[in-house]
Amino acid sequence: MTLDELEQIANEVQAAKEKSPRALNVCVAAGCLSLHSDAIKSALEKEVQRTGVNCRVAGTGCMGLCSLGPLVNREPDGQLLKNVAEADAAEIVEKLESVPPERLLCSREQPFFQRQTAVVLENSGRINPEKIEEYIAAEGYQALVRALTEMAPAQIVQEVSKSGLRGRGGAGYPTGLKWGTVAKTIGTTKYVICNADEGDPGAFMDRSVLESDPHRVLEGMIVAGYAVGASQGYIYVRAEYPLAIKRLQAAIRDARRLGFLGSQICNAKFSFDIEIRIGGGAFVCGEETALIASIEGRRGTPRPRPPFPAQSGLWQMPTLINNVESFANIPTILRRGGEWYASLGTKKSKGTKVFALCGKVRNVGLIEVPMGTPLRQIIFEIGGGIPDGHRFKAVQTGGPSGGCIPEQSLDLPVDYESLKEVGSIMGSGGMIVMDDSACMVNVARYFMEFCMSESCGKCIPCRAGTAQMFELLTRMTSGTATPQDLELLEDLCDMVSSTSLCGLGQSAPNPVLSTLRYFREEYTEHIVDKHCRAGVCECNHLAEVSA
Amino acid sequence: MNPAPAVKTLAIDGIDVSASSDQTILDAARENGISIPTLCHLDGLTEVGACRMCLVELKGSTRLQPACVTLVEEGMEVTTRTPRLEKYRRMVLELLFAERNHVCSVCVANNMCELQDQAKAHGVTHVRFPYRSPELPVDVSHERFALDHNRCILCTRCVRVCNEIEGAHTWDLLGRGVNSLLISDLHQPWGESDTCTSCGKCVQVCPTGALFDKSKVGGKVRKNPDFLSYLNEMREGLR
Amino acid sequence: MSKPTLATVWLDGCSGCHMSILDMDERLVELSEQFDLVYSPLVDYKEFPAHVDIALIEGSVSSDEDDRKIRLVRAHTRVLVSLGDCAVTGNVPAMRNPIPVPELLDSVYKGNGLLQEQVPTHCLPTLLPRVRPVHEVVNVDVFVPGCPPSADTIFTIISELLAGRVPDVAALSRFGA
Amino acid sequence: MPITSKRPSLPSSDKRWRIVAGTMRRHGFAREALIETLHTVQEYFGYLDKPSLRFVAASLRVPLSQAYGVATFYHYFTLKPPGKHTCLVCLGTACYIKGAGQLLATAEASLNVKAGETTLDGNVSLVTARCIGSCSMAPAFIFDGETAGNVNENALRSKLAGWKN
Repeated sequence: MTLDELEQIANEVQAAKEKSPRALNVCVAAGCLSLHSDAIKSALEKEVQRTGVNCRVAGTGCMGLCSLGPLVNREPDGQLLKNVAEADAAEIVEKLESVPPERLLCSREQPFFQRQTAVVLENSGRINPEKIEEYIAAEGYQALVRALTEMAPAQIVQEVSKSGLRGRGGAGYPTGLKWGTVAKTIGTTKYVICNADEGDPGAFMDRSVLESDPHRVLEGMIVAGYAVGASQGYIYVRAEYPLAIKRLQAAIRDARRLGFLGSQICNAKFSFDIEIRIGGGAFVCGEETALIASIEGRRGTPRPRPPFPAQSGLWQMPTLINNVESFANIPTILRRGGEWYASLGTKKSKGTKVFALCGKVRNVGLIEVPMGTPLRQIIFEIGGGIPDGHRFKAVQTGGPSGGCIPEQSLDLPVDYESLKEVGSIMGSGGMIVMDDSACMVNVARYFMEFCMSESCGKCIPCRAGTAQMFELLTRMTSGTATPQDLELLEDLCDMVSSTSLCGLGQSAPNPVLSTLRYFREEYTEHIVDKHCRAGVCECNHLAEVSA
Repeated sequence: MNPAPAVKTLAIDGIDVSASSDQTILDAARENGISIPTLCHLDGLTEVGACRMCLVELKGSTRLQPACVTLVEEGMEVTTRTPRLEKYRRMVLELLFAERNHVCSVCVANNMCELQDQAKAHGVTHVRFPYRSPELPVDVSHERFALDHNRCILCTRCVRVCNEIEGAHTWDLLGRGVNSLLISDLHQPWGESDTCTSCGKCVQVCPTGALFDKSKVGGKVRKNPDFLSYLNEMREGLR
Repeated sequence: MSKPTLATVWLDGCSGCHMSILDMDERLVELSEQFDLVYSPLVDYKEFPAHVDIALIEGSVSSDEDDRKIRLVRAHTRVLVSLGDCAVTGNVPAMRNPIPVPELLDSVYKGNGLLQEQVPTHCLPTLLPRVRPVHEVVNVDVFVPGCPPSADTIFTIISELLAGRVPDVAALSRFGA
Repeated sequence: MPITSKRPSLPSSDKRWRIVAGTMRRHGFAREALIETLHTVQEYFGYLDKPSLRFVAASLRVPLSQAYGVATFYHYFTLKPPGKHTCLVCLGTACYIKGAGQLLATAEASLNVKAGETTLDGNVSLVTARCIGSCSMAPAFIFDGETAGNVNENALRSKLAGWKN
């Protein structure tokens, strides 16, 4: 494959579009699909066939504003239709040339769309994820061909370093540095692993990227393989994401067909292939050494680091592990240059970040904003604020390893450092908004239950410590806790975070610590007054009985 | 051939010691008569770094490191006993006592138990955490040995010795987290195991009364995990 | 000045710790000159006094009666000592904890070929759902593990406490010892 | 012990075993194919039972206890046959704060089972998931493989009632 051949494919796609400029693109990513958008797609297809109008009907990936789904994007005018039902098909097709019905019209002029900057999501909802040609028409695989034909591996690493990209899995380790280490480490075989075991509850960014634009991830991985000298790649996907797996399988097949995977890719002395490994539902496998154990067919228990996977990873070979979003950034970084990417974001956190905005917020969906965007803007402008007359209480980022951020910290620019400062973490990008109907002790208990049942059980602090913390939190929500229990809980938070073997245990106390930091009075109320102000916990019932 | 390991000098608890670069902090400390507490570690088995008893402080690092898997480095300054480390070690022990039913007074390993010894050594006179009191089975189906899950601390010494030394891999763990359980083969009674060779190594390495020899109950017989070092020396001598 | 007062309390335990107290033999005589024994299963006082300096507690908290008693004792005691594994850990009495109380009573009082199979309901303290060590119910000042703690240990503990010092228990005893 | 290269024969003439063997062959009967193979067994048989674990372990030369350990480590695998229908409740954070806990209680009460169990008549299995990534549609359920978003008490009750024999 050469750049000319890529251009030819792109031109063909373009020509076909020009011949039939009208199109209805139905979102068939998980969100809309759960509202049966596939049936809407077939209804539209039938209607087009029946009326004989010249209009393409296609399935695309996520368009972002999931709470107004199912969404349909109309070409060529780019009108967005919301809350589409099967029954709307006739009217939509009938009014293809005119203004769509008012009730279906979803303005793109609202802050939800205006405040976003798409890099990772640039193709999401715009191309058919099952057609490699459409990805190519959107400048896809250009970066790979350029890299293989015009750049030395070291140059690629340099470009990635220049971009300032940091690991999007949550820890924020500089991606260029990681690539450089693996590139320099000597090994007979090297591996590239894409961590698509998106385990944080309340996070669906990676799922959406895989479902909406799978080739972007493959391209990023192949480039990485070339840059670090690896010949085999693995994508470790959750079994809970069947659609993402299906789309990845199709994408890998198509990439092989066009010669982006296989031997002597683009006539370069570089061979690379990618296999999918399906996870088994273990959150701890998001930890890189546990993930490696799982790919090796074993129980997904982490091992002490060092040695880091960059030195000794899969089958003791140098291994590069990045998450989906990190790889998805690579094609654009190479196409537009590391400097361009570094111009987005803040001093220490460059580029953009995809967030899954959900919970008690008006606009639920997938968003991408430059690093440094204030939380307030994300929640109240893009998210449209809190619905049903409730008041904002906290926003949870970073999943079970993160924390709850209160109102007073909302003007915080979102980046790795400032989130850490307020006791949370960037995490993979889940952002769950909570209103005054949420009890923070109950939320802490929820996350502790999660960590307890996801603990692999290898090290004692995490295995037994999370179980004890869960018990203490249960005493609080059920109204049987004493002030000493709070002391014990704080002692355990310190001990478990300082002594656990891997990130799961080390960060398991975070939801407790952050809620204690900002909502301590709620803990006291549960313990002393046996009162839950949100009215969620059992302790209220207990107080009534004894009153 | 690997290149010969280099010699490193470091300080452990203020004492200057030298060690070869392939040695862990634990090796170096023990060679120099500095004791670091351990539970999951056993000379002759691969390290898992799981019990966290051997965590030490390294100058210049905020994160504590397990001495059993951390290799020595030139100029390292290691501290093995600080109030913070001692506090954490006591808590590890408390967590273990609260996790399952360690009723020392009626345990076959009473006074011959590493967990009990550690509790005494670290001044654990009581457990502040609520006892979980799980209901756990006792497997006495093997003709010579028995497994009491109530006393198991999931250190996996038995799993490792069975796999790495005996080569039978009869033992492994079922489930995960606090619900993990030691199992033989397909979670079947030990006596019905297809793979157990009845060698008894697992019993010898078990630090508590979880695995024991039925004929020696109440007989005040100490276990002998040191046979492993002997086996290894023999093996290396043959090489 | 009057002598310090000492009490010993027997909750759910086998009385082995009290036997160990008696095991001090002649030292007990010598020691008893330094305190007044104001409450104990070994003596015949019915009421727990208003002010006790040192109370040694044997046994775990297993019934509503134990619970009531230990709270009373705590309220009137300056230094409360958990004596022995039952008080400190729950020990043997706590081995019933995985079993729900109704099941437990049924297995004891029914199906054993008894002439009159019935779970007693009168005059007996009600079992708590879970047996708990003393410090889970009230604050404990000194913990003395051991099953039972040896006479030597008890002698040292009492002597130290009478001398106004906090004994180094870890050096003396251990769980199960 | 002599190392035998002979692999065990298929447990029965059931064609699904050939598919299972196919997965193992594709991975060269390597030990690391264990999880992939267990996925295939579960996909075609619905669950993992001891004979299938024994067969897979012997074919891949994985110790029995290791195979069992792996099968029980990952929540996705089940060792019990599933019911005719499956009701999966997502307990992700977004679903939880929108009342998934309550809905789970409703499902437990109306099916008279606990999460992770199957009704006595084998009709419905009630399972939970950590997060199915449908947070935008919280609370989300998966009924027999089909994702349902914005589920409320009534929708849940009528769905479960529709499954009654």
